[in-house]
Amino acid sequence: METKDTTQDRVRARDAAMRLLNRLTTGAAVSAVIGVGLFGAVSAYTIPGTKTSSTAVASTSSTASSTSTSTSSGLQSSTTPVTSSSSSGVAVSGGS
Amino acid sequence: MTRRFELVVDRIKCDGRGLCAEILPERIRLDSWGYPIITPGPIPEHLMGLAQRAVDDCPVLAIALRRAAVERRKDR
Amino acid sequence: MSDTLLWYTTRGAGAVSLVLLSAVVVLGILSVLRVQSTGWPRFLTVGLHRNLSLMAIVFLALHIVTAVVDPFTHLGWLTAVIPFSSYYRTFWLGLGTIAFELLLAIVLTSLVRGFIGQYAWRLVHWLAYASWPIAVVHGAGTGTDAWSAWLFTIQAICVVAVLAATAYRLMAGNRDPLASARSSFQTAVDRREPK
Amino acid sequence: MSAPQLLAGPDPSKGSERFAAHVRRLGPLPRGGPALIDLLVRTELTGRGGADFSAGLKWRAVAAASRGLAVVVANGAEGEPHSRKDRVLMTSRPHLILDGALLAAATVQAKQVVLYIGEGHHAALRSMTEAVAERTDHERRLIRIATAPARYVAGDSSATVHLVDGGIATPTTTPPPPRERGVGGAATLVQNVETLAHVALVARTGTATGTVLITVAGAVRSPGVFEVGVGTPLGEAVQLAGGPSEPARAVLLGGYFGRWIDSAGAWPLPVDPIALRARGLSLGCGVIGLLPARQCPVCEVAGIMRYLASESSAQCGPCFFGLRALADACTRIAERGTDPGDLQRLQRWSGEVQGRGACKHPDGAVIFLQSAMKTFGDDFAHHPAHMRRSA
Repeated sequence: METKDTTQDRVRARDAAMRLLNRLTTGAAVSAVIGVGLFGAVSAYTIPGTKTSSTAVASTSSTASSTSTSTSSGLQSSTTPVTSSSSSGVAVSGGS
Repeated sequence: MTRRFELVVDRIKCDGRGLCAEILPERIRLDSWGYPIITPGPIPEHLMGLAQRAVDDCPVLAIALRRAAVERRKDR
Repeated sequence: MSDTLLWYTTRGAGAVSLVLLSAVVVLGILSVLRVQSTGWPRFLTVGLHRNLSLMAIVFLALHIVTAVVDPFTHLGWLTAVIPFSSYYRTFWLGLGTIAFELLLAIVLTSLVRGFIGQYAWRLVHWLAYASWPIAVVHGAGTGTDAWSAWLFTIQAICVVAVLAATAYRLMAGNRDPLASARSSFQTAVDRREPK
Repeated sequence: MSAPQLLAGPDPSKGSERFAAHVRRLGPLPRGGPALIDLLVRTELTGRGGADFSAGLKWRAVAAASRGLAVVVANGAEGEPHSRKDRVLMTSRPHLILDGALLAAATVQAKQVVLYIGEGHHAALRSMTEAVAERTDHERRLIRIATAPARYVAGDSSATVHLVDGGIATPTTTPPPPRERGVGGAATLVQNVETLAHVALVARTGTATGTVLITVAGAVRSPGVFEVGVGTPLGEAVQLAGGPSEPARAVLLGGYFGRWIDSAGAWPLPVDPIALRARGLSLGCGVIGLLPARQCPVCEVAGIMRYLASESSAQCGPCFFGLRALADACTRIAERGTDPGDLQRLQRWSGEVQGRGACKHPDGAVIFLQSAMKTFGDDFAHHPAHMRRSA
């Protein structure tokens, strides 16, 4: 059974599996990063809920830098459901 | 003198998962029942990384790298 | 950085962590079951199990840091360490803290498995079966939108996958081919007093 | 032939020699110490449990690692099916064994002596227990008795340590060997009871005893235990048992871990542990078994292989599965006749099993099988299908 496989066959199988492991891991990492953005956006879209008031409070108190101001303003607009889909795009690029 | 290492298996701990032979086929093959047979002798430098990986990945910690002792050759 | 972004990142990272942890649990069970095929050697299962668990730690860190930094909830760093210490959703957050600490114990002992020995490592590793359900309950209880269709779907898939794997494991029994012969021989030569 | 040493004195079959008679006959026990180790090395006393390891070297290793905490285990498990010599010695000369064990304890600075006796050896257990009761308070406090399960591997030195320590007589992983780390983590001297009895005499006389105990079994007129001079031809030793009861085909020398020798070649061999080692043979535990010519060697070997397979402690995969596979292949040849594929498998599997257990059980079984296939080569190659009934 096993004895038919030469060492070289098994080395090749090992190397292929190692490459597959690296690809799967990298794929998982990329998907996870995208997933953070995606799920974050989805949650922003579905339940703004109590957060509407807190965002208003936070935006006045936060020490936002100039670059993130645009991001935050983009997200703040997401409090209205219509623009939330575009805001998710911002969140993804910001996350990755 | 560089440090030479060899692989040793704890036969009682080993339960034949076979990961070591998959990871390091250059030095480990499986017997007819799925238990590892180690090629005796020190591990060449270029295989040390994979040997360490075989040690780390063993689910039951049954395989280890030991400093190769030429005079201790009789107990395998 | 806006607290709103933080808030959404917290939830996004939380959901991703749940998916990763579920995958880790399923892979762990598959490795115990010695699942393999041509092109999928057993070390691939173990390697993926390890890589994804480390990845889960990273995303959990993101989940926790963004939650703590978020000024709205006023969690403070102690909440990340001491269970049930927050004023905000005390119970549900406390579960999250516990799940994370259990997971940390599992990962840290795995990193030093060679030093603490197989027996201690295995004992701690059984905590996975506690950590994961606590994490699921934490997610269901804390997420404001827990029962929104999206998150519910993710959680359902995770729960079904882990339950299926667990059931498979329970049915498959011990996959060590020596287990029964070994234990019956040991019984035959066991002369310990209490019996 | 040299006079008996261990079994000198009253008739061994008359029961155990009492302490007073023992001291009257042999005099008081000399002191142990480093000089005794040198004496043991010089007299080339080897272990009589089967491994033929130098007693002096083993004592030296334990003494070096002792730090006053060592343990001495007098091994009287005698799990070898045909061996009787340890039991005969324990039932007839218990004080000789105690002398040797106490000398060992003094020499390696041990804090405890364990008498490890097969739990089915009732007469031996009684004899040793009574003998201990005759000793001084100090000696009695030092000694305890542990009983060994009646299994083949229970006599393995790591298994004796495991039983004394953890109550389970299964072998454990070596290295480290018991002489470095044994009972309670302390250096442990596991020594066969016959070896210790020799020590008791060597320490008194300063010279080698020059004898060994053997068990002659199988096709002989009066099987039993005999003390013969080292170097006695095997044929002469067999004569002590009344000679062969019928024409003998072969001799199994050293028990089930031993080797088969064609009877023609066996008779001139010297009963001498060191000389036999030099010829690639071993006296082992001293069993000399005669296989009668009318009996089929293949069927005999298959039966013993099945026994050895069933005695694997199932801790190491290659031993458990390998010995089973070997025994099954032997049984197939015995029952259904020779199959070239099975012969090839026997060779391949023997190679895969040897050296791959925590203890020497698989190695012993493979040595036994390989010598059988060499000695009975023709029988294995042309075995008819005749053992239909499964034993």
